[in-house]
Amino acid sequence: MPEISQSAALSFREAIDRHSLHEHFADLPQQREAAKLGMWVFLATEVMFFGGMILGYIAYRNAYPAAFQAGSVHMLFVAGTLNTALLITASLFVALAVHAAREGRRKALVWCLAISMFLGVCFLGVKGYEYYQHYLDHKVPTRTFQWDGPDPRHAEMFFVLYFFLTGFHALHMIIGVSILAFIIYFAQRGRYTPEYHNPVENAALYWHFVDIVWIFLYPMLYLVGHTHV
Amino acid sequence: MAEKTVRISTYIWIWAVLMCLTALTAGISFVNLHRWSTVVAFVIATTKAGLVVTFFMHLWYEKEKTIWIWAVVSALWLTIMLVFTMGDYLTRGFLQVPGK
Amino acid sequence: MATSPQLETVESADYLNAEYGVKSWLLTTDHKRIAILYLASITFMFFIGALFALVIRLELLVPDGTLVQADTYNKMFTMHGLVMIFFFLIPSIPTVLGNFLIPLMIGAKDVAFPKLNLMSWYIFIVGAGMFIYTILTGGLDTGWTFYTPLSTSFVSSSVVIGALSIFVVGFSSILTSLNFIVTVHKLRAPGMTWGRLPLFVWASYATSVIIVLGTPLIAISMALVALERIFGIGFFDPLLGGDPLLFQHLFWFYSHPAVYVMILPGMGIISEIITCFSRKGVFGYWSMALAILAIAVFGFLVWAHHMFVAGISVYSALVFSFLSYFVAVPSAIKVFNWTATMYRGSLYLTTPMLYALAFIGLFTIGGMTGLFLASLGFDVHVTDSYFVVAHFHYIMVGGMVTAFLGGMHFYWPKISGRMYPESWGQVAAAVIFIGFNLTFFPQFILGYLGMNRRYWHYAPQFQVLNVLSTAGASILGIGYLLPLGYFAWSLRYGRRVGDNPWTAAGLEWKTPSPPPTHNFPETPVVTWEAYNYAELPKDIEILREETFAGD
Amino acid sequence: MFPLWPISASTMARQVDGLYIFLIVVTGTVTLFICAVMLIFIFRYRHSKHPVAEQVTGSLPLELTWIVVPLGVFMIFFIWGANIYVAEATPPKDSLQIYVVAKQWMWKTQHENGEREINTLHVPVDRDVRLTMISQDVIHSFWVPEFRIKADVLPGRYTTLWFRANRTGTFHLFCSEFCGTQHSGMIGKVVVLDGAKYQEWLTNGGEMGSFAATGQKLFQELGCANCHRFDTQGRGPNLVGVYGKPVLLSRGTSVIADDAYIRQHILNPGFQVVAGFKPIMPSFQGIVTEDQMLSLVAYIKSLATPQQREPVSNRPPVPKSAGAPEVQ
Repeated sequence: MPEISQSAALSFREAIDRHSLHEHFADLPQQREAAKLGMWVFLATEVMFFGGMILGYIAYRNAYPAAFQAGSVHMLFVAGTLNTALLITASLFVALAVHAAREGRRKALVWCLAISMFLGVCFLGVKGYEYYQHYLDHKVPTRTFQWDGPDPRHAEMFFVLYFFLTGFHALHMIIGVSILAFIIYFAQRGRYTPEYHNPVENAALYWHFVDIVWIFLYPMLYLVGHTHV
Repeated sequence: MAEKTVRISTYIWIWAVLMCLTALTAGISFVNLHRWSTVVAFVIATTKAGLVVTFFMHLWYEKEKTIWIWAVVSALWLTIMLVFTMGDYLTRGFLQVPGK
Repeated sequence: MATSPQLETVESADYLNAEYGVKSWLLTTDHKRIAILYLASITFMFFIGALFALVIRLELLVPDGTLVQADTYNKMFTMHGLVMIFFFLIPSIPTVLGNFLIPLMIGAKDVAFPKLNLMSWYIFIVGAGMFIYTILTGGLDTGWTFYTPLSTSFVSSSVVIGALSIFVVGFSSILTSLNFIVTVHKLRAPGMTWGRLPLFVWASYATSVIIVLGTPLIAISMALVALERIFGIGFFDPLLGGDPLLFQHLFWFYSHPAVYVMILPGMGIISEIITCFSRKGVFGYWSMALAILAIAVFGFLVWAHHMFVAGISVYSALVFSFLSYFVAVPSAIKVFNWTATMYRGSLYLTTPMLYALAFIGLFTIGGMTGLFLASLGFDVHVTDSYFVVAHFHYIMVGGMVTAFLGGMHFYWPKISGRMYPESWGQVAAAVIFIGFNLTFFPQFILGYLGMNRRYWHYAPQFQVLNVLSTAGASILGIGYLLPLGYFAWSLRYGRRVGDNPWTAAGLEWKTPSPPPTHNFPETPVVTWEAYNYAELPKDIEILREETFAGD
Repeated sequence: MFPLWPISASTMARQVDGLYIFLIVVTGTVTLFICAVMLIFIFRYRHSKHPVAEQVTGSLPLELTWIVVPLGVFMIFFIWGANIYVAEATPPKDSLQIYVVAKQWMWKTQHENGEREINTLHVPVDRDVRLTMISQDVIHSFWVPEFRIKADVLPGRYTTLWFRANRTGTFHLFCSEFCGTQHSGMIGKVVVLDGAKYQEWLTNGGEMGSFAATGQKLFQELGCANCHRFDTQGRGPNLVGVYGKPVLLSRGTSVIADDAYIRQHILNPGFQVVAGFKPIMPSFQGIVTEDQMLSLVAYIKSLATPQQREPVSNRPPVPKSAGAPEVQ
């Protein structure tokens, strides 16, 4: 950081403090650390939240492997793979956005966030298309569920888990996209500085977490049916 | 600046590796590895998740021990839940008595 | 308003009169005011739960079920359990005393995220509102455990809203805990190292860890129950391909650690009280602190001991029984260390101390019977009997509620700035102790004899013990009304107190009573160890004054 | 006066009582000790008598003592309890087999000779009795306090309970898992008879033919016999000698053909198809009640030890490489 005069530094600090520092924190680094830790603790909660559903998946797949493989055959493999790529790329741009925020490059920040948000919306679009195809295919586990292979009950269980897991994931995506929209709005107005950009960092952590969930969902749901006999 | 700056090229490299691993796991799913299929898919997914956590989420550059602890704890607790519950499911019927 | 002129000189506004009006309370972000909001809410919920308990005990006065219908009775015990556990016990000490005390104890101006703190309260209110709606629209009759497939496919009551209210209130706990964790990590005053934290802070921290890691599982299981009911999908119903034991695993993965959510903060409070009224440092600070963490960790490894007869594998049962004993060891350490803390102390038998002593006794009985239940062969016989009911009431009511009341008495001068009437306090403590034991001790015998829990009517030979239990419950009920009365009375007529009426150690006593909005006039710097009673005056300030005892 | 100790009427009851007494004595002693110590401290160190506290704030040897000693005692609790539990989980070989079906809010019991009872169970004294239980709706739990045994009765899955009554009389049978409105009304009685009276009771009621015979009749009525023939020509596997043996599945794995497998297969034939057969069997979900299911299981079980019929290979010709698991 270049040397700046004492008085300039002070007024700069005050300006930031007025906007960004809550009065019960001693200084900005303390506030930033607190916000970051809070986010990680929240993500631990989220891990357990998805963990409960993943436990359900493991327990039932262990009990009914054939039905799960047969169910997975009906997944749209291309769409799932495309979505994985979309999310990973979105994660990259969010990481680049944090990078830009740390360096105080407002334009790069806004653009990177906008690209990730766009990729996130694309993801949701593809997901919606998949849901629609499953609906047409009578694979939504309600009364209209149809299954002509053996063991329909447990094949339906696969679809129940599919819709639970991807549904909750999509919900997180929707929240993530909305958060990014807010961040973009504030970033454009120059709210974030190299000293204060906790919301960008935390939104990025959340976004990466949602990405990680998908990284596990993808092989669990899309890839188990290819070698089905 | 408080955070250590990561070079942009690092992010791009990680992204490239993640994309390759995605292609790998998708490709390998067409090969019948029998019971190893699940293991391979799980290892690849964990590697990918690990890369995202360490680089995109900056855990690698994190000096704060607390955050490390929380990252490890969440994985550990998930493991506890899965291992102990599946421990029940997988040992059912060992005695050859229904329901024991 | 002011009755004691000598304290009128303190002019600076405290948190209670910093602002006035309903809005200043409903939009406050002051952790102390939020604690008061919680206090009002959970007290309200407590008395709703107590009302259900009253109906249960009256119904069981006679064997053949004459007071209410079976259906009503089932709803009563279900809602008694749900209200007491999710809307009173789990939030009680963390949200009231925890919210009030943690920032004070560590020398912070507030919790880390004050707005989030207020939001947690609103979420709690939404959850509680949903649950009250459930009560008003006919209630629930699934048992508080929501066991599937009964809850998903058979009962006709409003399970969806009820389950979702638990889901919602779970998020309130999570956010509060997240706040505490970050607060303890990041907002400790200079010099307040981990080794100097009061044990209550350790306990609240461990509790928060449990809540953060466990509550998502109750949330997801409740969400799945609700979705299963709405859409008729068979996630847990075996007729539709599901497995009801999976629900039990998910449910108990949270609900067993939740027991430690209920008891750990109580243990923290007891450590504060015992040291103060023994005028001594706590015996074995580090083993006490580590025992708290050990309970939190091991608490997660024992959940299936609720399922020994439920159809889990024998090997799994052996492992869970074995691990259950490991959670008992740190609990034993705590009991022994509290007792040892009194050794060569200088004991004052004030109301909080009476509650603390009662806590040790009752918690010991509750813990010991827990050892019975962890023993597989024994558990098979008494599981789902009144033995279990008695056991967990000894822990939750005898332990947690006693600790909560002890803590409320101990910190009442700090919270309100006024003293409660000591002699009334002692009478109430005695009434509660007697009433409690009379209510729940006979239930141990009933359980082993073969009386089932959740039975609307029962075999006539159990009647005598049930009558004793109901008699005890009436005494207990009166005992709980007394503090409500005299606390309210003392708000207006209690005598004003200084900063540190108990001459207790700890930062929370180094600020005015009631504390100002930002707790400390200036950030304190801690240079002393926890419980430094050696450096404090030997006797207790308030007890030097003649007027206190007779008040 | 009112009772303080339940009657003990099974071999298991004595063991549980022994453990209970041990637990009471050990924990009672410790509890009383703690209370006594507290009272002594209150008396000796109260402020008026002991105005200045001495700061005794720790003793590692002491603390280690109360970590290690309790743990040792706990391990005794654990091992003792585990012993009883394992004994409860392993029914002796030649137990008398009884089937129990629970439903809201009644118990149906069926004996091998075909006798059926509702909310009552007659058993002989001094004989091992094994219950195979299933629920038709929600989770119930079979509890006879005088026997000190209990097991949940699950829908969709068989659970097992065994006991050996050693005292004649009538004992309460409770449903112990909350099962809905009339949970407390789901009670019955277990009547323990001595050998002669039990025989008498059996012969009085056993006119409807044995339980397995009921199953056999059902086997014909449902058309099972059309495919599951007693030779190798059927479209389904021959069921003679199958029970309790490993069955090779089309997936290459094998399972033991026990009660649970048979039930699962009748309800959900596509789940685990036997190697060499097409998944053509229709599901009997909603057609066969749990009672009937148990009789079918009993029938197939009775085929395990063919008396006069020639034992035929139950497996159709499978490729040699598949390597059918051998009976051990």
